[in-house]
Amino acid sequence: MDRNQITKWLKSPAKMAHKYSLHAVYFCTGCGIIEIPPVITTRWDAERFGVLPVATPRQGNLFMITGYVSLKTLKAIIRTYEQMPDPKYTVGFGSCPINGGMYWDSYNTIKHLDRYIPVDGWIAGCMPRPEAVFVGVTHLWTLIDKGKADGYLRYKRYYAAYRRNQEMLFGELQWPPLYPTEAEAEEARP
Amino acid sequence: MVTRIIQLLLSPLIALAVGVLFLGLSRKIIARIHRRYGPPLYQPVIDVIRMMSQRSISHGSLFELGVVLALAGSLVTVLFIPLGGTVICRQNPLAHGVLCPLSSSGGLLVVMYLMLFGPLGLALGAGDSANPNASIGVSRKLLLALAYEVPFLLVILAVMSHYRTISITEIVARQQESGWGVLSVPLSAVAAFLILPAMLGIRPFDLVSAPQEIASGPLAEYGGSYLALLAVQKGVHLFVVIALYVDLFLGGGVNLATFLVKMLVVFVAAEMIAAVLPRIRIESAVRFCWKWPTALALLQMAITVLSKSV
Amino acid sequence: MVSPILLIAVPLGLAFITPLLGLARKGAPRYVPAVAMLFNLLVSVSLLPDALRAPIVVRTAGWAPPFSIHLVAGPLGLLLSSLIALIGLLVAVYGMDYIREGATTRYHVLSILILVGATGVVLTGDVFNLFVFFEILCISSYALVAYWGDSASVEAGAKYLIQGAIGSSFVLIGIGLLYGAFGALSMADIAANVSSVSSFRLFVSLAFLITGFGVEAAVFPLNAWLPDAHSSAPSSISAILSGIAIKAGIYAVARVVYTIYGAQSILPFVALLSVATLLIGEMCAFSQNDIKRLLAYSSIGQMGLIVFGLAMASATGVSAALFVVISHALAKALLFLASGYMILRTGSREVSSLNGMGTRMPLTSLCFTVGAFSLVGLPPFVGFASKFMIVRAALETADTFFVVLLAIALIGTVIEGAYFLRIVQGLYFKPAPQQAREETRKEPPLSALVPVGVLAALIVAVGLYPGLVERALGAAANDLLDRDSYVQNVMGD
Amino acid sequence: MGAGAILTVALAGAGLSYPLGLLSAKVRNVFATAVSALLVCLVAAAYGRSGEHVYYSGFLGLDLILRTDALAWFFAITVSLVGCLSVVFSLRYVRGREKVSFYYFALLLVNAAMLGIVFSGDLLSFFIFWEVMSWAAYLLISYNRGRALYAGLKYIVMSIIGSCAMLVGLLSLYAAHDTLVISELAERIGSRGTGFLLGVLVAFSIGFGIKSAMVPLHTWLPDAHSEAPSPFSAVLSGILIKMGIYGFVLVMYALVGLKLLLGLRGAWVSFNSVLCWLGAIGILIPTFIAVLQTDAKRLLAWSSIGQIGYIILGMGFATSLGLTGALFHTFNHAVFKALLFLAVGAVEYRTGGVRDLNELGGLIKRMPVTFACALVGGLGLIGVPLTSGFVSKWLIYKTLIAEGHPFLALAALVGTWGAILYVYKLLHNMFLGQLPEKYAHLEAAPFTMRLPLVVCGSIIILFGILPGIPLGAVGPIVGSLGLEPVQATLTGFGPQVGPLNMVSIFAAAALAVLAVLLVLRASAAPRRVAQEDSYAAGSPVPAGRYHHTVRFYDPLEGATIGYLRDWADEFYTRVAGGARGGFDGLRRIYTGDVRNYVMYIVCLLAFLIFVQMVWHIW
Amino acid sequence: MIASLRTGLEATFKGVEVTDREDGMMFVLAPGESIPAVLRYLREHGLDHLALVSCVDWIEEGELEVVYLLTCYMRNNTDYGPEQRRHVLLRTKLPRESAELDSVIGIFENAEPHEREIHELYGVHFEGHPRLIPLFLERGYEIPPFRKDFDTRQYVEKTFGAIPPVED
Repeated sequence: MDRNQITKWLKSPAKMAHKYSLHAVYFCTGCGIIEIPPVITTRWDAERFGVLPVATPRQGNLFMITGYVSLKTLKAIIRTYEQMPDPKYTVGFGSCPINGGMYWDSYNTIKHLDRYIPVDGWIAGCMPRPEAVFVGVTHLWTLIDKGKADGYLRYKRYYAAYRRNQEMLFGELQWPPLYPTEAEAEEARP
Repeated sequence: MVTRIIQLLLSPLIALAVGVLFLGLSRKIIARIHRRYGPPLYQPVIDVIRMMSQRSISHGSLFELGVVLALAGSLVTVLFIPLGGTVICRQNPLAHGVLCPLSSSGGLLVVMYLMLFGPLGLALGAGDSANPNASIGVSRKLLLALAYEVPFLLVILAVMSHYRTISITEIVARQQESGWGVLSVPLSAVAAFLILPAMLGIRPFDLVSAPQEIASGPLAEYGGSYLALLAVQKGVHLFVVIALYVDLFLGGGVNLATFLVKMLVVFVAAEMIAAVLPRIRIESAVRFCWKWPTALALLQMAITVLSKSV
Repeated sequence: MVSPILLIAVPLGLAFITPLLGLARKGAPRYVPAVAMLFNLLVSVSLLPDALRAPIVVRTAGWAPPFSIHLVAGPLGLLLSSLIALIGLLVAVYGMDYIREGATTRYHVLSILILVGATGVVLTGDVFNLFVFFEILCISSYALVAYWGDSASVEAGAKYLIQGAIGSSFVLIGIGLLYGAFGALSMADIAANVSSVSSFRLFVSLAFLITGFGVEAAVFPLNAWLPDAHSSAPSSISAILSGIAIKAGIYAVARVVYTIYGAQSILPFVALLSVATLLIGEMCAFSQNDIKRLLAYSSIGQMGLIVFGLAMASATGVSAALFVVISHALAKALLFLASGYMILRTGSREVSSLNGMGTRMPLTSLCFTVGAFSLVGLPPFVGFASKFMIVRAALETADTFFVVLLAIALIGTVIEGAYFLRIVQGLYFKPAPQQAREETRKEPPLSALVPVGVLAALIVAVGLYPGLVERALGAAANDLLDRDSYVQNVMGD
Repeated sequence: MGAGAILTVALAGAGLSYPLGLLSAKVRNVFATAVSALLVCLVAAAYGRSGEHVYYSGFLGLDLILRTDALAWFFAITVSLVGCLSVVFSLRYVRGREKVSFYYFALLLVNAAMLGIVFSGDLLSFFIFWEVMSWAAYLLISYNRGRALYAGLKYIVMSIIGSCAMLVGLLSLYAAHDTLVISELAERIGSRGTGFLLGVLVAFSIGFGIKSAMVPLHTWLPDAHSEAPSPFSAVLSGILIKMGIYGFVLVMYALVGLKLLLGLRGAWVSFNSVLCWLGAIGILIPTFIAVLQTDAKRLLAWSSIGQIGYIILGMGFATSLGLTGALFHTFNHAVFKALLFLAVGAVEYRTGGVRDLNELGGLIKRMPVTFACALVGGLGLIGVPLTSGFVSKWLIYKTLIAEGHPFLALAALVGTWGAILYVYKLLHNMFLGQLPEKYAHLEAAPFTMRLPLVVCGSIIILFGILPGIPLGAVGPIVGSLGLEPVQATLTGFGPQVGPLNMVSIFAAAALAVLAVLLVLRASAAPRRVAQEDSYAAGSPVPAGRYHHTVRFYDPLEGATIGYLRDWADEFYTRVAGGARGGFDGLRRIYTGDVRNYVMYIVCLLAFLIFVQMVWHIW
Repeated sequence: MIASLRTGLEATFKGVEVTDREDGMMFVLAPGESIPAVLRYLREHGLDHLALVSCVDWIEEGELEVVYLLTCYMRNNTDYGPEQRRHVLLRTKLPRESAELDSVIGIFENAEPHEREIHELYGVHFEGHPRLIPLFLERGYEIPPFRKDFDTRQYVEKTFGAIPPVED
């Protein structure tokens, strides 16, 4: 918690600001939502670390996916992720987004979240307790510090692969690609 | 001439700083009332820096112009409000520790008109964002504005006819000589305090940017640097309204320091009430604003007009 | 200097020759009324200037004293006779092609007789002659109302006959009482010594005369015959009836009240009656959907306005009333003539059948609009000038009774504005009814367009330059009001 | 180039336009535009000229006089300007419709009649041109067929009632002073006591009130404006209403004069205060009704009634500040309302007659210039600083507060906020939000339609920043009406009138906008996004109407629970219905049975004799 | 009410087996074609609430069994005693390959989502159903997932296994 070190602020204000003002857009799927209220209210109070729930993805920079991801929810998650402004971080809660968890053999849930959208951090646990969430947040701080929380850059660099995976799962998507694919990039460039 | 330019630049900056500080203070007060620590006072500054570094989206030139219009309007309004103007301010507005740059070149009427730039700019910008949540938010904002304008105008007219002038510096000076506005036009002061949350857009009346119902209303599509500017605008608007309240009813500040203390008192009082009240619906907000505050303001107006004419 | 007696003698002569001409050449009778009226117009217009200086009195000694016809061609008489001649001429030209089937010669003879009757009423100075010419007028109009011969027109004619007959008998009783009291029949003679005898019996004769002539003058309770008569008569005849016949009735009442009895004091009562006529005429016209009945009711309304003008007993009031006489005659004749061919073309008298006429018969509809605007009293037309004069006269009397009546009268004009302008809207802005027959496409023949056009041109001309008729109106008003000069002129020589 | 020349050009232009139209449409269009443009130049050239000359002596025994002075010039320039703009606008608007030469004839005739009213020196020619204007407007209102017929009939009936009242007033003046020339009347007016004067003023006020849609007499306006063709509704609510205001000013100040006007004081209510209270009510109720309208032109019509309330309020106070404010607001409102109606007309032209605010949306993407001008017009209507509306409203507020009428000031200020609501509703529902599929390929408004919009917009901004120019024209008027004119510098008002410096506000605003823009440019450039990429809780934007316009201010209806209705209109329609029923009842007396008719005749005779026996009337 | 029902059913419909259970539940087995008629009959006789429609996959017999559970609303019946509280279970057996039934939306509107669900997850086609579009599932399946012969693990391996991780 190096929030009050002025030198760090002067050196890299953007990074520090991103660390201590994580406005969270969270997707309450499955059992995840039960853990969020204690995190943001009086008992554990995430606001003291600058974590604040916000209404629309346009305003946030942290994207919490709490619980198993069914196919219908994945569409909404991809849509919301693409609507968030650029430096954005994603955190997967619980074991289901990691490898499918106890729904490992279910036909309706996806197994590896990071094959469809980039994920910066995972918080293991079949619904992690608020303390685990805070550990995750502090770990995210260190990732941001070290510049490793670059999910949005990976999404941009490997967008074709991500898009291909999404279309393999859903067939034709109802919204245009976020970044122009190579073909469009060529004829746009000259 | 140089001091004049410094003053012209100083008051908007003070408004910015104090406004943003008040935003942080409000979050701290709400947290303390919830018996939790809450973010540090400078949390809004961090939020603004973070948002400025994000790359937002835009729906069109009016979408951007709306934000600019809103913030510019609020900043210009600050110039016309004397901050800490004393009796000296009338003779020598450039005296030390005193800040009333343009308040002599346009009275209360101009301030009231300039105060409509904020909501109008945001309304136009949100309208262009082609999101129904924004349109619903804007229609609520304008309706709420219509609701609180009736008592607010009554209050201002009562003050104007009480002091027989439309320039704020005159009112402030008169109050410093013969007692605060709260004592001479008490009912108007109470009525104004009743509609203060509506004008500030805080809890009982924050139905305009209600995150749960309409995805933060007009701000639904705003992100990144626009959201930062709008947060700053909310702070400056906060500052303007409370400064106006202090100038009209609490006799303005002998100098800048006392002025800011009075503003702090008013703000903390309003915030305390806001922290514990639930959000009310737009119909009942309109009906509330046209019932109690208007009745009080009308009563006070009648008293002032009768006492003046007799 | 040709004598006024020709105004009556020549048309009468021509009227009797027409059947013979009819035997000689089949088409001849169509032109006789036009010739007669043209002659009348020329004569009366030529006599008008010197009549303005002093009324021309003609004494035809041929008959025994009580029945000696002596004409008093004063400015009022000649003005009205020239108006009658003008309207008669235009209607005669219109009637040439309009009246095709039925006994056309009979139609032409009777139309001349109506016009002669009217001219006679206007010019005569003798009470009994007044009755004789009045009878000629009424009887020929009974016949012409029933001209088409279908059940509705015959029934209307019969009703008109009954009421007219009662009216004429009242007039006869009145004249009898007068003759009993004074032993003389010349108006001037009676007027000279009426003041000596003012008994109740004299008032009874006045009442009889007023009611008798009132039937023809379409005053409120007596005008029940007018809507049926005007709507079932052929359009050219309704033009004559509205334009001239009613005016002759009103002239007779005016002459009786003003010159013979000098009964200025009953005028307020007459004013009340006139405003009642105005209101009832306009109100009944409002929800009519038969165009000719609507025009008939509106004539009743305008008559109310004229009588209201006369009832003011002031020079400006009477000249304003005469101005309304002229403007109403022109406008109402125009409306009847124009709607005549529209009805002929579409086959139905419904107001809705007039919709969309603006595109199919543009010139006629334009003239119709000019007539309607003039009747409502909109500026560049003659109706405005007359309405202006009426209001000015009423306000100049500075008598609150007349100002209140004026306010009520203006309400009548508002109602009139409502229904006339609704029809004008229908003409131009409503689609034509589906089953409008194809041949309604073409304009009426030249013989109809010329009179309608002339009338419209007159309305606009007199509207823009009222000075033309103003001098004549002033003299006519004095002629009516100034009893002593009338008596002195007639008795003098 | 006196008034006579201007009038002959105007009337000749109107007269010739119809025959030329029969020859060829092109010639007529060019001719109409040329005439209107020539009129504007002629009127402009007549600035500062004053004088009277008889143009027709002996009409019904009276001399008809044309007079040019500052007041006449000020209204004439408004009339000719808005008239010219509407003619230019209608070149494309009415192309292809039937009866087009009739449309130009009637439009030019209305403009000519209004110029006639303004330049007439005596009340008779004033009345004649007034009536010509009424029936020409009636013909134009019913031009659109269908519901327009009802609107036209309602308009003409109320105008006739108004003109009857005026005729009575005018002629009672003539009966009292046997002259109708305004200058002569002004001297002799006082001779007949205040009761007579009050009666004449009330008669005139009924006529002018109906024409200027003052509140109790306004019911024809919403129908007439929404049914008339758009260029004509611009003329209708831009300048035709202002003739009522011109009439008020002429009669109250030029004819009756200040001293007598203030003398008309009852126990504690005077003619002026009644007028002001009517004006104040005229601001509140129509503005709130306008907020709830869903048809664009009906909304603008109600807003016109509201703004007329401002003008009457300003004019009611016989102070120089109030009168200057009222006259300046008359000019401003003519320009705003013309601009807004023409903008709605342009949208209506492009979308094929759609005016319902619930169906439009997102047109800013297709018609940006129209939106920009409509925005400027809307801001002017609200009275936002840096637009001319602000200066005129500021003057009116200053009088209200200086005269110590807080409740009237409240009505005016709340009216401004009501204006914000309905202007925003108009702009939002038509131009902002999602662009519906069917308007995706809408082209912008044609040039001849955009030109008037841009001209009006630039006038608003120019006179907003430099109010000195129009106030220079208003000054001599106030002077000629017996009040000392307001000292206005080029950029605002001196200290004694109340410190207002538009250029300082403009500079401050420009500085602030610049600063904010710099901050914005410093941050990362935004990513322009299509309208489909909008937040919809994770799901893609639904193809249909993802757009909130229907029942835009619904809670206001809830809060006012249906009190916001046009009570006057309901009352008048009930009266008219009752009258129509009465007329049908009356027709029963003509029973069709001849026996009754004979009985009527005999009854009259008996009645006559009875009256004589009882009252001896002769 | 239930006793009289039993005799009534057997009388009006042939090929209908009615068995009473001791816990008060009545089983009615009816052929597929007569289902709408039976439901209408039951509805007229007081059972006006279709609680649920579900399906059982008897893979051994090669049949799909569609089950309709009917009870009655308390508010519609004045004398709501123990007699009314009993339930009726209407069952039909359909061949697994071509499971085909008539839609009962005409009788009970609330059956619409149930039928869509059974169609989606068991592959039973409901004739006359206005909108047989997918209700829960995002993707198409050859074998409807709730059928016993649907091998989830093999399906998961085939669909999700095929999705390559992004980095390589």
